[in-house]
Amino acid sequence: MDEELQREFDRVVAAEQRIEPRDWMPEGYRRTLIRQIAQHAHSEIIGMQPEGNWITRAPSLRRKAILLAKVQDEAGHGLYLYAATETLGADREDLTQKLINGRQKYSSIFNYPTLSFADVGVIGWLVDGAAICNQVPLCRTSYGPYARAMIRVCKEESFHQRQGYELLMTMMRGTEAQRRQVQDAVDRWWWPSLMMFGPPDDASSNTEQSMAWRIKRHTNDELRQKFVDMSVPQADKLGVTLPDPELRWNAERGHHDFGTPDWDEFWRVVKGDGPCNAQRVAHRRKSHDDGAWVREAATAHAAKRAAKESAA
Amino acid sequence: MDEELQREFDRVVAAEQRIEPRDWMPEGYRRTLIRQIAQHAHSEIIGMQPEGNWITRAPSLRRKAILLAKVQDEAGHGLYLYAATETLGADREDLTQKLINGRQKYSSIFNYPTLSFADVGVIGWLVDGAAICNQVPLCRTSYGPYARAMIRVCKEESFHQRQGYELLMTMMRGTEAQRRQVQDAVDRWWWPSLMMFGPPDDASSNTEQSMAWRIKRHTNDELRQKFVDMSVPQADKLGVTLPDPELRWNAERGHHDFGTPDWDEFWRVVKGDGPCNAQRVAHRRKSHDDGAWVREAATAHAAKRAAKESAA
Amino acid sequence: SGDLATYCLMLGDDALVLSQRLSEWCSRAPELEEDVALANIALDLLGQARMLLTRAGEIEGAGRDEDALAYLREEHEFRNVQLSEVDCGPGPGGDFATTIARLLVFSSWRLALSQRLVSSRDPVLAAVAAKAVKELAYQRDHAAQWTIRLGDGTEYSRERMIAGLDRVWPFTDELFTAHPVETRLAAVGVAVDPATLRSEVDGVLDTVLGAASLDRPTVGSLSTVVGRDGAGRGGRDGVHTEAFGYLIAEMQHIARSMPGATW
Amino acid sequence: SGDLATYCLMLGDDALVLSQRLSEWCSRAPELEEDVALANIALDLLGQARMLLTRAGEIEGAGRDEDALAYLREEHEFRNVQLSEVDCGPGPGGDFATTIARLLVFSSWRLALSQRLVSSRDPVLAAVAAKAVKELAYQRDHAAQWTIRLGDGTEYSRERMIAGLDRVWPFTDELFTAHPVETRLAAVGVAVDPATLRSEVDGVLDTVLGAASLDRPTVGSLSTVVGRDGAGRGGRDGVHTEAFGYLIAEMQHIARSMPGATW
Repeated sequence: MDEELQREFDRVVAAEQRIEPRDWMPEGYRRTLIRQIAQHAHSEIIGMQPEGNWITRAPSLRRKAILLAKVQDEAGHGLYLYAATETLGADREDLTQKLINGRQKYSSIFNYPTLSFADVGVIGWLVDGAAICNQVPLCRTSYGPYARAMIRVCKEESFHQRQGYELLMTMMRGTEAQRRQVQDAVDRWWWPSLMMFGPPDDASSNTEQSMAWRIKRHTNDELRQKFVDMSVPQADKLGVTLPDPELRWNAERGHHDFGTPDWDEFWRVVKGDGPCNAQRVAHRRKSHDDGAWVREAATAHAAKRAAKESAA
Repeated sequence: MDEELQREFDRVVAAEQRIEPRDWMPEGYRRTLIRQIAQHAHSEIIGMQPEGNWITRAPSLRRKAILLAKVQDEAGHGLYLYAATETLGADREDLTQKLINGRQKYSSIFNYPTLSFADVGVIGWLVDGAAICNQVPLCRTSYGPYARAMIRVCKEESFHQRQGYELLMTMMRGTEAQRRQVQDAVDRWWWPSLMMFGPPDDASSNTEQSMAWRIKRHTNDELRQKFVDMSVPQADKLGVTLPDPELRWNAERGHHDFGTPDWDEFWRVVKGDGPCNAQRVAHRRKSHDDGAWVREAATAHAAKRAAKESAA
Repeated sequence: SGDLATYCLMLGDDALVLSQRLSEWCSRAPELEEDVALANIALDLLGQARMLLTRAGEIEGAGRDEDALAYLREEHEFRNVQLSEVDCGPGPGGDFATTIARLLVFSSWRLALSQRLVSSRDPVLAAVAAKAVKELAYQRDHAAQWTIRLGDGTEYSRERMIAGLDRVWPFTDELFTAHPVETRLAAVGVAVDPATLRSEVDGVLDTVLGAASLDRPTVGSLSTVVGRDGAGRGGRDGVHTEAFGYLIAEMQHIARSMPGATW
Repeated sequence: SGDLATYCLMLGDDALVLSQRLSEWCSRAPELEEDVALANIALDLLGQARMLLTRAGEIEGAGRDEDALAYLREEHEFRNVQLSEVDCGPGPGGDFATTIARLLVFSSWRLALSQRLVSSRDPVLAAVAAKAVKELAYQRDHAAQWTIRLGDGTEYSRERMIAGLDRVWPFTDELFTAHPVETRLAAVGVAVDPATLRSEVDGVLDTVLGAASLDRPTVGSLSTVVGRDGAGRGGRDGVHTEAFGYLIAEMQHIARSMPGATW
């Protein structure tokens, strides 16, 4: 029986069709997907903090509205990604506990601080840009609810990316102080953005199985190359310098050569010693804990109401 | 026996000599003094808030230092006034509870908000000025520890008053916006300052007994007149208008005539509905409650240390 | 037309300042759904503020746009009611229940006001109001539902809800006190005299409180700060609470630190 | 002399920013005696800051006085170590124990530094340091006494003290990392290479923690933000924590909103 189900599962996946919640799936697939989607959901939620940091200080009302809407979108993305994990039998409260206890990760990029309003633009341009590179292939991933969530997420992310780039364009046309802020933000975010694609392929585990399951569709290094090739002309147009002396066009390969990220730093930050890891998790934990009584009240009220209705 | 003690007490007081903590005193005298000194101590402590509100925003480092030192002095005044109540058998924690439960009052002037940095200057000039009018006579009050505390307090208060007036002078020589701030602050604080002397004599209770005990030495209206006469030329020199159309020199009386404060407002604020009553008491309560574990720890540690020393 | 510009500032500042307060919740709400909802409400209010401030600047004719008005006015030039500026959480001045209590009162009042402003003789005010009515109906409904959930939830949530209502109640009188500008503009059919909204708003609040089994708070309104004419002055005259200066400092800092910048 | 001005800014900003943080406690301390003590420490640090900023401005020779430097620099131009700027309470980032933990580390380090700076070849730095030594000895003693009381007080205070130390510990490495400016000035006898202070300061901290029966925290130091040259950058390079922008906004707001004013 199980073998037959497995064969059917393999066939659907290989045929680029979708697995749906009620379909049989291997336990490893389910577990891996839950972890992957949860990590993505956590990233959206933690990602609200570095950008949310600038909402109350946004220097124009238009930018304030754009930023507020963007951070709201991130909460929305988190919501439907958690909903996708629930179709796999996961529980949102359980996943939240894993996040605030440090047992599940989120994208390590959010462990860096946002130090000026230019960071809002650079996060849109580079961080959302890298996220899109990572996520576009997932719109064709084998698990239906995940694929559909990614379609919506990607659409909104590219909107955010354009807004971020447009902010930087505006700032570059502004004062000298603004241009300095943009360049400084690019200097700080460029390498962490490259790290968003994960360690080099030869140091990356699990890639093969995930590829077979169609829940990962390109290797880390392929995506990283794509991102660099995409970003270089955008940086030129913006008038900023990317902080990599080894960066140059390689006509032979038809790609840009570029330097090696500091993987020691990457691992330090992943393991918890980044500039903001403790702050991000503490913030999330405090919000969750502070809200406990509100959630309890809502549950209690719903129960009362249900009891009244069944009595009536 | 008691009659003899009473006679000796009366003699000392009438002779303008000092009652000291170990001397016999009537229970009413003790109770009244505790209430009066505690109210004064509470006023110093609550008074830290409206001015403390501007320390982190003081617009020059010199003014920040002056303001910080002044607010520190107020904490110091509070400390030695509470100490004076302790010589009468009161307990600081008990008095603090009475303050944060609203069972003891503080000077109602601190129930108004400080709305610009000019308020810091006007509080120095008018509020400290009124306080000094009230307090200078108390340097000769019949209870020794109180009189000695008042001597120190008055000395520091007149220093504060000069600093406040000097800030206003500087601001009046500054920009148009600064002059506007000073005038606006004067408009808001003038009438509440007049109310600091308490209700009109014909509506004031307890005055007679307090006068006899030499713990009050002039009537409310006498002090109020003195304050007005003192402030008018200072306002002229400053270049501000006092917000009282009835204010004018009366050559016959040798004093300024002035309008009647809005006593309805006075009573509303005393009774709790001033702009900041709830805020001031909540702030004090929160600080006291938040610090409870620290005070407990200090007590526990002192006990441990004492136990160790007696064991050694 | 000086009055009309001032009136637009009043209503615009109410929305701007409450939007700013609500956006402090961002990433701090009790659940993700509420993060989305509060951001949504903050966005709607910000949208109203932008239209009204832009309009105020146009009428004034001194070249001030929405940003000049939001970022370069001093504290005493803001005309919002104090209710909109009070710290109701997530800062130390409140919590989620206080935030809901403020939103309930504010949105009930502003909805009633906007419904009447739809027939203002000023076409821009009428148009802004027409758009706002839908948004405010959602806000009021959202606040009402939470008031009921918290009031009739756990014992603790009920306590918090009562404390939250007590905290904001002293600021309600100001909502219904007509400023001379409002009186003059109401007389010519442009503005609404807020005093005329009181019984309608009280009715709405009583209904919600009733559904939540809560009593109407008994705390009195605040005594106002008195100006040189001896009259009480509030937010509509530029007299604010001590907390407001900190809000403005945070909101304006980047804009003020980078003069000449374009965003 | 560019280096000397920068060095004065570094030490001046450390003092200015910690003074600002400590003054947030004003009227919020656990007891009145502590209100007096914290204000006193804040005042001493502010005094040090004023002398150092004034000196930095004089060396720079561009007409900036202490106020221009405190109120009109942007965030990234401040050169203080991040330890001085972190919210250790009374804000949500900490509590009294965290404040004491930070003060213990900061004053132990700055006292050791000042004791060495007394023999600086720059006479102004030497004079400022000589005055500061007495003040810092008091600060260190005050922090040490509270560390012992809280560490060896109640079970709860012990927990808080441990959490407070854990919170500030990641920021300690920066204190002992020489910036190129410090290295160059140390080579000519003007500044102190902070790396050479480590064992002395560690010894002091171990003694205090020992007396409080507390272990030295095991949390690692923070990874720094990397600049365009690939080197880690911290407060000494103008790279701060997210909390710092809010501190600066509050501190500078009035000064920035009233250009041309004199105080």
